[in-house]
Amino acid sequence: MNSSLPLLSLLVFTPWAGAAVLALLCGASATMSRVLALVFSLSTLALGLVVLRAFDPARTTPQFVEHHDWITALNVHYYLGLDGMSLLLVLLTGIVTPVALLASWRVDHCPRMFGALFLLLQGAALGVFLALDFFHWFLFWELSLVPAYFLIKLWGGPGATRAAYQFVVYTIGGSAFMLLGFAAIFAATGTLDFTQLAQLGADGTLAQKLTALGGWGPRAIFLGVLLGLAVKVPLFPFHTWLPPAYAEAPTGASMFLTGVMSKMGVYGFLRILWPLFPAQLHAATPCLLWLALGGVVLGAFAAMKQTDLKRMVAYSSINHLSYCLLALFAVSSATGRPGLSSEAATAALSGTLLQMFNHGLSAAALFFCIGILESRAGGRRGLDDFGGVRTAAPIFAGLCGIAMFSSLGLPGLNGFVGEFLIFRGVFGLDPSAAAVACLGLFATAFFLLTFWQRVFHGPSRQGGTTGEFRDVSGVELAALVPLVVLMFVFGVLPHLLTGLFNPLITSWAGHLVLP
Amino acid sequence: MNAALAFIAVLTLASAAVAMALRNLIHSALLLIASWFGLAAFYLWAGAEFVAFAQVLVYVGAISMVVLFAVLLTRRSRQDLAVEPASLGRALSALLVGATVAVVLARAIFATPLAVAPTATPTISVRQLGAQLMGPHAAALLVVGVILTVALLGAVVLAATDRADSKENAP
Amino acid sequence: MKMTLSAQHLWLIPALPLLAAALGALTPRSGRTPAAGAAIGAMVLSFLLSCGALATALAHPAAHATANFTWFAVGDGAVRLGWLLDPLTAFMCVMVSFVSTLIFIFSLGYMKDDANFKQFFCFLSLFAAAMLGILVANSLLLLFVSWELVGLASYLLIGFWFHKPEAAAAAKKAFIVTRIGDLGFLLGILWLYDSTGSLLFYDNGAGVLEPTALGGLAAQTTLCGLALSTAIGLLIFCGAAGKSGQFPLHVWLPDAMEGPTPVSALIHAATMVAAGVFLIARVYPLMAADQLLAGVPVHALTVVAFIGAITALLGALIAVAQNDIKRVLAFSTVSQLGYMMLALGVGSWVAAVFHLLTHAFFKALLFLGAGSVIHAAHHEQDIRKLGGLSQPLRVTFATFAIGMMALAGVPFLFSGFWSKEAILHAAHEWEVSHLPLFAGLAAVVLTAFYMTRLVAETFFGKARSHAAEHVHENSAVMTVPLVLLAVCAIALGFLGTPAFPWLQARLLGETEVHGHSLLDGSGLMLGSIVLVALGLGAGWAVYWRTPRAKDTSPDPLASAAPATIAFLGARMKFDELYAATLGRLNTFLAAFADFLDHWVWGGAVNFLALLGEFSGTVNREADEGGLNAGFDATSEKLRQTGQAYSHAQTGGTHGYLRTVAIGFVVLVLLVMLGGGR
Amino acid sequence: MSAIAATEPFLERAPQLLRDAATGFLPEPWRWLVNSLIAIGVILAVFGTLFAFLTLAERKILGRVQNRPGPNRTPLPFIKIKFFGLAQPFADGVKSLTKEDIVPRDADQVLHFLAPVVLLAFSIITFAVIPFGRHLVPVELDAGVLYFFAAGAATELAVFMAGWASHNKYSLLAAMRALAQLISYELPLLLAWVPVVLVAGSLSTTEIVTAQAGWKFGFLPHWYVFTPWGFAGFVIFIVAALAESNRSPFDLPEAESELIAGHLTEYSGFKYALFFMAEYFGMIALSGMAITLFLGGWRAPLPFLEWIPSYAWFGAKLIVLLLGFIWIRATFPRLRMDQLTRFAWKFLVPLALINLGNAAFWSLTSHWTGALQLIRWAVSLVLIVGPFVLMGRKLSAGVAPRVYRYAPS
Amino acid sequence: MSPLQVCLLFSSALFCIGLVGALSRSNAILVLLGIELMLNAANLNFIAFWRYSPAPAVGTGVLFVIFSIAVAAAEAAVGLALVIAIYRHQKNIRLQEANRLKG
Repeated sequence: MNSSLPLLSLLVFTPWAGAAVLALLCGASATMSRVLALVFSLSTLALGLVVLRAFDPARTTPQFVEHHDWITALNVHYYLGLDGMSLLLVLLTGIVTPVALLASWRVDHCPRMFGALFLLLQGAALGVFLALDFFHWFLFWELSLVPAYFLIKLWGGPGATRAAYQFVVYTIGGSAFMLLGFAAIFAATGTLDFTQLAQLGADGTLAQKLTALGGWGPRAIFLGVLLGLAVKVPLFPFHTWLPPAYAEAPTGASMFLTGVMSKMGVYGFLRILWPLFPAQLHAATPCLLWLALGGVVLGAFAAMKQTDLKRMVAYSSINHLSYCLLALFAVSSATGRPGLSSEAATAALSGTLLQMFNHGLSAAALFFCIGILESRAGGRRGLDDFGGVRTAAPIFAGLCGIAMFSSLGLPGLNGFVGEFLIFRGVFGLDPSAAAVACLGLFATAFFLLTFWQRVFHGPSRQGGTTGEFRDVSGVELAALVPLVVLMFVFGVLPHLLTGLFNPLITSWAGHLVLP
Repeated sequence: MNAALAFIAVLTLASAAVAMALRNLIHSALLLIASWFGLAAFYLWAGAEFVAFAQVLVYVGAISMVVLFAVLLTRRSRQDLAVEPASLGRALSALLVGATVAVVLARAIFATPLAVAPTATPTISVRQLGAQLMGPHAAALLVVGVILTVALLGAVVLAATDRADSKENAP
Repeated sequence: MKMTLSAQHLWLIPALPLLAAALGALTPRSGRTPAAGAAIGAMVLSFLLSCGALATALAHPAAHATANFTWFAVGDGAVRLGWLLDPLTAFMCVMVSFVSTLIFIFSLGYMKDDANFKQFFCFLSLFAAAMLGILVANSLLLLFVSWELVGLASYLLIGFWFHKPEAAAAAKKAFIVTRIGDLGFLLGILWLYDSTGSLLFYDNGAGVLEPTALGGLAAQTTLCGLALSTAIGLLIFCGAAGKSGQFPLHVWLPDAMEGPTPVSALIHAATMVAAGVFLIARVYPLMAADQLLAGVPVHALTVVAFIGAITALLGALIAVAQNDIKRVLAFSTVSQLGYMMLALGVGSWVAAVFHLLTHAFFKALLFLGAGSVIHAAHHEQDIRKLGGLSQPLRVTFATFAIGMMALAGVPFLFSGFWSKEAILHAAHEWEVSHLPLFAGLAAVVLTAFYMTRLVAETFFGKARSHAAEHVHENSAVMTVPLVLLAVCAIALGFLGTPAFPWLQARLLGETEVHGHSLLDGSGLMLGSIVLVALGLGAGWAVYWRTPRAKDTSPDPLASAAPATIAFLGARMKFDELYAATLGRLNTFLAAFADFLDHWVWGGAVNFLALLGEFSGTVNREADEGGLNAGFDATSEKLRQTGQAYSHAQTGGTHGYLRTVAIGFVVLVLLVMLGGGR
Repeated sequence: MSAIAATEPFLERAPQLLRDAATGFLPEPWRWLVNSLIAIGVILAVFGTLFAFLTLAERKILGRVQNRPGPNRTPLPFIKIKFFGLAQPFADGVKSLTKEDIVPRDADQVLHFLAPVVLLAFSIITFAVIPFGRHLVPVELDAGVLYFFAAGAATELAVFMAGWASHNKYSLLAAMRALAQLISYELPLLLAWVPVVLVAGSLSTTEIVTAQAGWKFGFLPHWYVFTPWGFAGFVIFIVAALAESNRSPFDLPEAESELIAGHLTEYSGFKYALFFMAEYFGMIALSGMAITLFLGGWRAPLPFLEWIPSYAWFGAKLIVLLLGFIWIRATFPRLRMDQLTRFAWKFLVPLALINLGNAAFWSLTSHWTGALQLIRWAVSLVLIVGPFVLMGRKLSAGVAPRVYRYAPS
Repeated sequence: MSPLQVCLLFSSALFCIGLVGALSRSNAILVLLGIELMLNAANLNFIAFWRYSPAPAVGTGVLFVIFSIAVAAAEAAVGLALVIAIYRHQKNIRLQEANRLKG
């Protein structure tokens, strides 16, 4: 690398340093702590852009590698590295976090701790995206839960405590199985290094070594890791923690949860499960494919039934993330099939990555919009609590509309490209799945338009609210406008993103043969 | 040269000893300052110019002030300053311990073959010192800076009164 | 000056209105003049550019000039888009931009009192830009992108008066219903993409509309024995049916009347509904690829023809029983679109495009005329409450009458006659079945009848409401576009008479025009003239001769056959049917998904949690009762020992200091005596 | 002292030539001794005289400022001509010498005696490192600046001794105040000159003066006062110097209206005169240091004025600064104790620290030229003006401009 | 007796004076001052060894003393602040009475 700075460590630990600063500045005023948190959260974007400048998309191996011995007795290394996928998610984190903090500008209850926890969360998420050794990957993975828990519990709505408990217990429960699985892997192979393990997974030695643990070894371990990741994404039907958690969390936390944390699970699928267990995943895909389809279709239909706007968007998140998994499972199921269309596979995988990024933007924006609605209506966010908002707040309505249409996959906005590629890939690999998933597209359009119609159109439904409904303030604009602009940019110029990971995807698609 | 050293040593030791024996606190403190001056003189004699000035600046300029302040702040009347003599037992035991240490030290010094040829007074320029400080000893310098800051804060916290209603800006 | 525009620069045509839309979106609410000016200026420029494109296309009518480029790379492949210039594109562009320009100008007058005037022009520009994008696309993907944007713009415009719940609902309905068609379209695109690896129409032999790909598609057999090209074609037709309001998906079109009238004009004439017909015309080679195959269950075009025929008849029937001036026109559009689809299905895509062009002008004329009436009559749309408007609204009446005659197919002078004749002629020559022809002929009678009814009720008799009594002719901003459109509605027909089928020839890529005598197939023409006369006569007899006296007096037809008319008036209860089936299914699925979440999965999780809690309780009891006792005793001992040792701590500084000094001495002595070196 | 090139103008070399003429015949160690004694003598004589006339100048100027004549009656000895009261200092001197020396009964006799002596001694030894002219440095020390301030630090002790020894509550209070004030202002004083050392790269006074040689654009001298950080440092230095020398508006230890005469209450006669003298010497020494550090030392302000000998320039600058001190005394009201410490800790110290960073930036960017030079100036200015404005606002928060009810505004 | 030994004796004498003072006096300030003296004695040793070291140009002894002086300043500040705190609590600064921390 041309820079000797440990850029990746800086990326991960600058937010934590910020959190420490905020935690120690007992006397800081509310505004100052907000500004400080914002500045520290922006560091990720700044460093991410620095990394982007030096990043070489043509290389498929991790770049900016920091590899140091850590616990030699356990063969644990401090190993950070970044490839196109990680970079994409780092940039996403860099965009979403400051926006989420801006969205939380009105948090009046101890904004200092709020900012500190948020930065802690951000650093943990970045750690997950950059760590290449299971040991600290898992540390980051679990550490991200702690601040999220407190954010939901302390700043959340009336049912926050229960939602936070459910969220944490459920996720930790899943992670426990994953940890067990990795303990077994470590026992079998003696390494926790993702790249080495992926190597072993690709040539089948991993499965052989695991078989030594017993005939059920590979399968049980695979299921354990799968469970940990599936809960986090979440994969249908492990999603029940998600709607209450997203709905009860404060707006900024919801934005981060859906924008970044849900990507951690998909990232885990792509980084860990798929490379390490290609054969097992392939064997499991018939079932998993249906689960993903269930997420796509039932998630969307369940969203239709919700009257709480936040729960509605939460379900739409399930729907959108299930597309990612659908694409991955379709690719895995087609692995080794003769006459496999590598174009379809690359399209599906590219679509997955794009969808992760784009969903981060649009879902965060939607949550923010609903947060604004909620704050204006004094905490109410029912589908029937509003009406005619567009008359009172045209700018807000316009921005929210763009976010909504982006989520709905309107061409010209970012959501379309990813979904199109996913559908294109899945259709090439498994046409019936794509056909069924179309139902999800329809339902998404249906409930989003219903939301829009009930809330923004029609006469004012809530006595007097519309008259007082303020249009977006400066801070809110500052949070929304960047997101909206990015939606347009990445909708029209997707190669800005695909250019980062094209060679990576190509190399992935090149390994689509079973050992 | 050795005469100068002897002069300095006698002066320093005498003022220190008297300072430790006097009953008047203020006099003790002032005599100690004199002995610090003596030390500075010794440093000058040894060629460590910078250290000598630093010694004066820090001990005479700062520490003595703090000491005098402390003395003034911790008395209730003028008579308080004349501290009661040390109890005989403690004084004796102190002298005993001191003498033992002195004997042991002297014994050690004489027992050690320190065959050093008398050389000319060495010099070390401030520039050299600075290079050393910012070069190999930069870390130590930073640590000392931190220590000083922490000590400053700590001293303020310790000495500050707890009174919350102290109004700074009385009209 | 020779104006030409090559394919490379074709993108300018949609880009200009798009720019105007962007500008409009960014100007503040008070910027009415700049927004409208930008929109109209961009549209005029687009029109001029389209004329240039037409000139280029006519110079080489057989060529498909393309300009392809890579949008973005995926893996080692790429998603490619492109622009296409051929006579079809060029004619459509000229038509769309011209009609749009006139509608924009009309809107200046129609919308001048609206608070969201600026927004209206912004949306209009977006609408036109998206439509032009459909026209110039050389890629099914780009077409789809523009297609969806048309959907968005129509959504925004239909719901423009969003404070009215009906408008909001209509907008949503339009979007959802077309979206259903679009899903089929999307699947068709995906299938096509997957099987050919490209979405470009023409790409130097590698495009999907070129023989290599078509041969491959037609040769493969897929579900139910269909040829692959048939399956893909039918899926694409789903999209077209949704946008063009074909039979099962036509329900949104009449509701779209909730938007401002210029929007209706734009949707029904130039932009949205034309897109479907254009799409089928564009992918016609694909649709027709299975024509030569034998032994397949069905040909794609056959489906299109029957759907078109059903729609034509259905629309005409329903239009008879409508009382809202705009609804009548809306159902007439449904019917006319059916005609076009029919034409496509029976193999004469040229006739379809001809009818599309002529229909665009006279339907725009009719809608704008209706708009003029509505605007003059203080937003009264019910024809039963109008009447007697021919005197105060002379210009409107005259132009509206021209439009009506063009739509009804009054012979020789009006463009509608010639294009409809071409369609009927093609249907007559279709070998598969003559049912579409009969449906078309029936629709001819009905069209003439309900249009006569419309004109008679609106313009003749007495004014039947307070609103209709005080009307004044509208300003020139609104009447001049009417006059221009009326001229076109007459003149355009002469481009495609059987005697001189210039337009048809150019569309087919021929430079020579082979006319034939009007007497060829004159029997059919004669028959249709008679049918038109029949319809006009019936209308005259029922509505014109004895004008309606009061707005509440019963309709003559309704009194004759009340059940039928009521059924037709309720649009054959399609909405109710859908609500009872699909809507209910939808609701059920939503409830089912929610139930699963709430009770099945959530219940399972809660059960596990309870289990965990119970075992925790058991564990605690065991710990406290049994295990802790021994530990407590040990800790107590430890504490006592610690207390004993703590007495060494005197708290006196001197003591500590002394200990240190003594320790020091001991250490030094140890070193010295122990011979430490 | 370095060898002097014969090419230099005569006036520049004159002091050395004179001294060499007087002592040239002595053998080496003696010669050094005598030379040193001569230097001491000259310094005492020159600054003693300066002190004398400075007191007069102060009284006259204060008088004029307060619209009264000031001393104007003292005739010159023997000829009885009243010449602006020019002989007043001598009269004062004679008076203080002949006055009875009163020592309070309860006083700490030794300390009471030692205090003025120590004060004066330390005031005088600070002169040792100030370069009065191109070749006029009494002692060239490697760590000259440090020496200066080390010696200056000891004066605080003397003030304390005086206050303590007098056995008088006013004196003791004054001593406490003096200590607090001196400790508070020692810090900004030191921090103010650290940037200079940083940029010049030396603690030696002569080298600092050397580093300020040259002119920009041919007329703007390279004095540190003409840089943003230098100007700020200079101002901080002068303010702190005012406080260090107990001068108005920081003259709390001898605030007449509150503490009689502070630590001088129990002093009279010659000891009082010694105190007085030491204070003025301290002021002169600090001014001399300020000149050396910030005002280019003995350097001429403009190139074509270089023919005027260096010591004359030094003297001129010194007098200007001293008159400035007097002017300040005549102008500003006295601060309150809490304001005094607050000003030091909450304003001067942070500002001086920021200024240190500013100087670091300055020396790091010394290679910037052209347009970058402008940026360097701009950044440096912002770095010091910004904190100044912000902290100043904080300091004066809640203090509205005073409105005089009966005065026309 | 070499000059270095003289210096060392000087330093140990100073150290012992400090020690005796610190041990015998009950006034906390004086105890502190005694400790300062001991510290100074150590400094003195450093300088003495540096003075007679074969390579004085490295200046390790001097540097050490500089650091030591800095630490001494910190120690004095904190120590005296402690003394004042003690005074505030028990109204005198006799060390033998400040023994509340005893076990």
